[in-house]
Amino acid sequence: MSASPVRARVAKEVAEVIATRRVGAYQHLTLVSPQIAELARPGQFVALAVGDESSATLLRRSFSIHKVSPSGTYGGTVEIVVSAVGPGTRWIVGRQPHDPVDVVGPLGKAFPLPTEPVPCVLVGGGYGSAPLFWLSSQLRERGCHVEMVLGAASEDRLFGVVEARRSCDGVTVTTDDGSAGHRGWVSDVLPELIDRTGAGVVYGCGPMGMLRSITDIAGRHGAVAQVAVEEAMACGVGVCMTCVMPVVGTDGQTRMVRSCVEGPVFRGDRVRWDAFEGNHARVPDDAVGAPRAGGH
Amino acid sequence: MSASPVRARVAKEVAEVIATRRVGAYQHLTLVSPQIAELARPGQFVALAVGDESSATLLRRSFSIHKVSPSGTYGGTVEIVVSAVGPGTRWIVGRQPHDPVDVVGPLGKAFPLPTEPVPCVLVGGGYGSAPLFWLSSQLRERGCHVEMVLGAASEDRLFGVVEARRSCDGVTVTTDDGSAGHRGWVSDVLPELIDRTGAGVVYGCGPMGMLRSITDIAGRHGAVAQVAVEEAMACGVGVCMTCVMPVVGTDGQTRMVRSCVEGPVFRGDRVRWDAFEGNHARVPDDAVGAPRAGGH
Amino acid sequence: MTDQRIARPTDDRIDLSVDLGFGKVLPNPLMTASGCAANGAELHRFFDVSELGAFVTKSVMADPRSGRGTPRMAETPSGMLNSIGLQGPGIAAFVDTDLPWLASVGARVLPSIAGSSSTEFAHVAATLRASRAFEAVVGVEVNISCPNVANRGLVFACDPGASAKVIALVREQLPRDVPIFAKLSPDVTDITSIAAACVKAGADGLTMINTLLGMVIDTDLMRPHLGGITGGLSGPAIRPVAVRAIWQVRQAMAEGRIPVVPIIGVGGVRTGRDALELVAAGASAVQVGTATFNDPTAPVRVLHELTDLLVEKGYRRFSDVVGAAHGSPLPPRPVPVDERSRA
Amino acid sequence: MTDQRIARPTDDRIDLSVDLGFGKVLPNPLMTASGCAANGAELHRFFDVSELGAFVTKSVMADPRSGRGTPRMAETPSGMLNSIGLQGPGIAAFVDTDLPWLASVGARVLPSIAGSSSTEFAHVAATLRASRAFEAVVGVEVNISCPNVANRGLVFACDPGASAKVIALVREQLPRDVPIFAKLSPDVTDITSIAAACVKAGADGLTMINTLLGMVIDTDLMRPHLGGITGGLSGPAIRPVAVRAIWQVRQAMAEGRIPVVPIIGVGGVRTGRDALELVAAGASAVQVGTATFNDPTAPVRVLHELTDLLVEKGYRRFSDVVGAAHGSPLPPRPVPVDERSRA
Ligand SMILES: Cc1cc2nc3c(=O)[nH]c(=O)nc-3n(C[C@H](O)[C@H](O)[C@H](O)COP(=O)(O)OP(=O)(O)OC[C@H]3O[C@@H](n4cnc5c(N)ncnc54)[C@H](O)[C@@H]3O)c2cc1C
Ligand SMILES: Cc1cc2nc3c(=O)[nH]c(=O)nc-3n(C[C@H](O)[C@H](O)[C@H](O)COP(=O)(O)OP(=O)(O)OC[C@H]3O[C@@H](n4cnc5c(N)ncnc54)[C@H](O)[C@@H]3O)c2cc1C
Ligand SMILES: Cc1cc2nc3c(=O)[nH]c(=O)nc-3n(C[C@H](O)[C@H](O)[C@H](O)COP(=O)(O)O)c2cc1C
Ligand SMILES: Cc1cc2nc3c(=O)[nH]c(=O)nc-3n(C[C@H](O)[C@H](O)[C@H](O)COP(=O)(O)O)c2cc1C
Ligand code: FES
Ligand code: FES
Repeated sequence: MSASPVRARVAKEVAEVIATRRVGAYQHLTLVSPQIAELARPGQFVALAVGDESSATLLRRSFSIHKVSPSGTYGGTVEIVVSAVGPGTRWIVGRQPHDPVDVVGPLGKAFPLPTEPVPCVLVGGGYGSAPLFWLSSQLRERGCHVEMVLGAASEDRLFGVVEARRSCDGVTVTTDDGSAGHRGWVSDVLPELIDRTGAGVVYGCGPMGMLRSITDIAGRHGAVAQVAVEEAMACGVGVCMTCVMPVVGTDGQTRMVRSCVEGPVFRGDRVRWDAFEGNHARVPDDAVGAPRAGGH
Repeated sequence: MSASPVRARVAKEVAEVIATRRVGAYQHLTLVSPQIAELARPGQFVALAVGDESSATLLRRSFSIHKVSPSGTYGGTVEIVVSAVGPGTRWIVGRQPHDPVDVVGPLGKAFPLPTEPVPCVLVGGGYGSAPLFWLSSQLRERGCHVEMVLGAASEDRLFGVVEARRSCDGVTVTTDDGSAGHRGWVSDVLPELIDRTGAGVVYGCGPMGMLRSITDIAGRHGAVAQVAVEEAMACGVGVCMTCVMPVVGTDGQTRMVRSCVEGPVFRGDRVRWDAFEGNHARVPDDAVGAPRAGGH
Repeated sequence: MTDQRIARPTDDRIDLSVDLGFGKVLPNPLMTASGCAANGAELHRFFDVSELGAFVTKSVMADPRSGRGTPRMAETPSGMLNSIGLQGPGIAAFVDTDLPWLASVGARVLPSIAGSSSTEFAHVAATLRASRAFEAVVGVEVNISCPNVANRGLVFACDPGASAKVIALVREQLPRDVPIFAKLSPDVTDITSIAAACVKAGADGLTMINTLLGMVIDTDLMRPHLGGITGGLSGPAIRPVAVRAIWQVRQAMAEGRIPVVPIIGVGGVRTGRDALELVAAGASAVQVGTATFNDPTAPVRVLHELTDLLVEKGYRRFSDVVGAAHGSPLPPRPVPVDERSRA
Repeated sequence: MTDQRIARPTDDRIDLSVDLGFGKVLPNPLMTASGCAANGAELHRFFDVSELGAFVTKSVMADPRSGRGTPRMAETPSGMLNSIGLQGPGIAAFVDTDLPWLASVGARVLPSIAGSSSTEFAHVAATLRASRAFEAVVGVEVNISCPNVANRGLVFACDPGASAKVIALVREQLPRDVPIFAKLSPDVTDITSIAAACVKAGADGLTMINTLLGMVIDTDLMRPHLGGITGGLSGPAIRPVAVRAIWQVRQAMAEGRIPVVPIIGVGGVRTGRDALELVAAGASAVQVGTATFNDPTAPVRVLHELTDLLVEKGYRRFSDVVGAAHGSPLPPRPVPVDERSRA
């Protein structure tokens, strides 16, 4: 948490919803948010306030940026894909065109792009694919061969299959129930894909269990995993210390780092997956400042 | 608070807003609320919930019933007139046609109607006139001569001048700033009006200060005052004891009575106006169960 | 003594019955909260009050009381402040009118009693016992969160000694088979020590929590908003404090620091899910207070929501859920892992 | 010593300056709340942190600390629960990196220090004093709402003796002209006795309140939601408790039971009106905590809203408003009576 005075620029703006449409199990919203659209890069996220001043729901909700259009008819727009799972996301999917939404962003670190044109595999679980199409375009601009794997529990929870075909060199779909593509998990198809494409980097976004297995597989098949995590966040801007995860630093030491400012993208092999259990993460005993027996 | 098993029927229903329009400084809403429309009488009120389940605003807001139409095209409707003064009323005036609103009513005691056709004066301060037009019709049906006084700070805060002309035998308007009618207060014109019409009853609805002076004037001019009060209410249905006022009972004893179930209409001369100061009301020393020195 | 009011559970998907001790079995765990439901007639217009496990009445004292001046309430974020000052008809009128009415509609009653001295508590309890409708009483809640005149107005529940004295005196006045519940205040440094003192003095159960002491300033008038200056904070805002208090006391029972007695949970319950939080923390029954002001049907609605939720989770007996978050008993079947959960 | 950081008030409609004692004058009463603003750099992206009266840093202990496992937070009605566990870099890194950075942008700093023993507090204070950027420090907040390892983990602020010992030791380590503020917990039976103990031990002021102990149960998993089981409740939900605590302590000062020292108010402030409530109850300065998570500009926004509100009410000096709800000084001019108020 030591202060680093130079930080990426960030904006807070009241955005107007200009489009909202159902896509399978999700809602795809387009927000007029020129400053954020100007600054964002793939892998970053936005945090939306829920309700008005008299809302009992104080904390912002975070969403990966699906796409930005820095200059549209209405000014720059930011798009997000939302799965309604609780009161906050239900409120957000209920917004209508012209409704205002208070947005802060772009937040967090973007996916690092390779300096050389190496083959890449992008893996998205459920709405986790949302930021990957934009990433794919940037990778292909740099000459990378890009293949994508989209996985979900069922067909309605896949996002962007058509867009994937447009923006990638190859697309593989998996569903748990076989309602679309291969029946099974992304981890079933990933090893062959890395080997076939000779991928140097595997980018992943989705549930933690999936990111862990992507990391394992990438490591075993000679690729680097870059994963975008999802940890419960109270502020999204680095001031509350709720969103921490045990991550190994360049000095080899494990620290509880803030996934909102030092993530959400981490190198998979830096994350201490051994500390996770269900939705809890322990502080590993060897972490810097970990509680000692008899101490705190 | 002793239990009286027989009580008027009351309903809780999710009403649809079918019309909402600006009237001067107020918003006039029409709600489809068939059960309440069926049961209500003039002087009763409804209590509206504010926001959805995740609203921080837990308590209902109370509004006099302006009008009911027990069977319309949409089913029975209830109309209210709302002055936006704080978060709850701002939310209510922001409702659009087809929005749902959770309503409980009819609540409280109605204006008692005279058994003989005596002349009556109805006095409304600001939106306090809302329930009086309906009352006027019922009084005239019973053969009473009805005159109305409408008073407000300024013209935009008068409600129902046109409707008054239609539903009464005579109308007098006063405004503090002279922007409409007589410059001054309703109390300036009331004495003459009682004397001229020979009114037996003065009905009042408006701010407490006005109700007090109506009571004084009616008493001095030989009329009975029936006033509808406005006390902050947490429940509106008689269970919380927040809405109490010192009122003299038929046994001559003062008690802190619930204005939501034993009011909002009280005989003016029963209210212990001497106990009020600003928005506070003391418990008079002679009230039943009043704190004793050294006691509670 | 067979008591008609001790009804059997009616939902055939799950056994909702709650045993308060001494053969007092309630058909379900839902109750009104004292002071948030008056004495029954008002809510009976919205639902049949005998549907509830028990009806908790407004705390009653020896004599009629006017309560405090107004304003008596202020709305606060997700809650409210009240300073009613225990307005009520006095115990004589209560046993004459309110209790017989509740008995007549078939309600199981948990009268709440209060006093400004321990002898006043004892007098109220004795009058209650002598009442003709006493058979409707399934237990007595002793509201010790009120000021003790003998001790500079310090609330009884803030002092273990004063609390124990009240409980012991009330216990003496009531038949052995009528359980008494000490209602605790959260405004203490260590609620387990107050709980322990009450149980040791004869409380057969505990009700937690009463309101938190709070205050609102009217910034237009620049003075305290309430006539009584301070007031009690209630509503969803305080639910985390209620859950914590219940958890701590239940934990102390598990560790043998307090004898095991049933806990009635209260504080911020608005939905079935909220009620489940209190139950999982250790409450054997749940009261709905402030939420009733938002929705006069809240106590029965919460009952139905809680029932549906438990059935959905696969529970067959309500008693299996009590204290489940302490690790024992474990939930009967694994919870489906959705997209959001990790690993 | 003339300190560049002690800026003059800038709003020419009203004198907002706040005197913390010993010549430490702040240009305005708004501050961040410890642990809700990290150490400055993150919020400096949204506004200039030197605009605030003072910047309160995350409580720092002697050594680096990892804090607790996750989940560390739960949203609650109009509030949240946190169990961070005082994660931080340790005082050496703080004085090396964070404090100099705050000094470099011109912030007036109120570092918050913590310890698991009174000697740890003293060590942290001594290291702070020795730091090269110490001139940026306008006072030190002593977070005694943390567990005392020597006393079975009981929070220092729950015990007058333990609180006094920490304060006395910290006071010794710091120059006389640097005021120290004891940050109190509301989870006590009588906050005035803790306040009195702190002031008598050398506290030059008090910060009230820290979070309330609370808990949330995850009803999907049927276990405590937080990794740390219990957590601290904060946000608008607790504002009435903060107002009450400030009122009580200020009242005790008026009655001579506690020497008069400035109070820094904190708890549930989201708007300028909220801040005014705390000020009218007796706070000389106001911190904005959880509201910052909703709006990263909240501390300055609240400053502007409060300023406008006071100007609108006709005040010329902020200091006239402090404690105004106690009746003295009276508001400078009558408030317009609107339609809603009763004659
Ligand atoms: C960096 C990041 C990117 C995300 N991108 C997307 C996206 O593109 N599309 C999408 O649908 N969702 C995304 N999420 C998850 C989304 O933020 C949560 O589903 C949402 O916050 C849940 O709010 P709720 O009120 O509906 O649910 P509740 O469960 O009621 O929320 C309660 C509290 O827990 C927090 N919370 C609950 N679940 C999560 C979660 N999975 N992650 C973080 N906080 C959580 C909420 O913020 C809130 O504070 C992302 C989360 C993060 C951290
Ligand atoms: C029987 C009755 C009839 C009423 N009829 C009307 C009407 O026809 N039209 C109309 O515009 N208003 C009417 N009012 C007043 C209306 O209820 C309040 O203006 C409204 O509750 C204010 O809510 P708010 O959130 O906007 O304001 P806030 O001031 O923020 O409200 C805060 C709290 O105080 C209570 N409160 C504040 N002012 C009043 C008040 N004057 N009376 C009662 N409670 C108050 C609110 O219910 C809420 O709990 C009536 C009130 C009562 C009791
Ligand atoms: C208006 C009001 C009056 C209350 N009166 C009493 C009372 O007489 N006796 C009592 O033990 N508790 C009383 N309480 C406290 C409630 O019974 C309950 O303990 C508290 O409000 C917390 O629950 P809730 O959040 O569900 O309201 C009262 C609460 C309110 C809001
Ligand atoms: C996430 C979080 C972390 C906190 N960390 C600290 C801390 O390190 N030291 C401290 O004294 N208070 C800490 N607090 C308490 C706040 O400073 C403040 O006293 C409390 O949250 C009430 O204010 P609020 O309602 O404005 O948040 C923390 C609060 C939160 C929400
Ligand atoms: S969410 Fe607050 S520090 Fe990351
Ligand atoms: S408003 Fe609750 S009793 Fe009248």
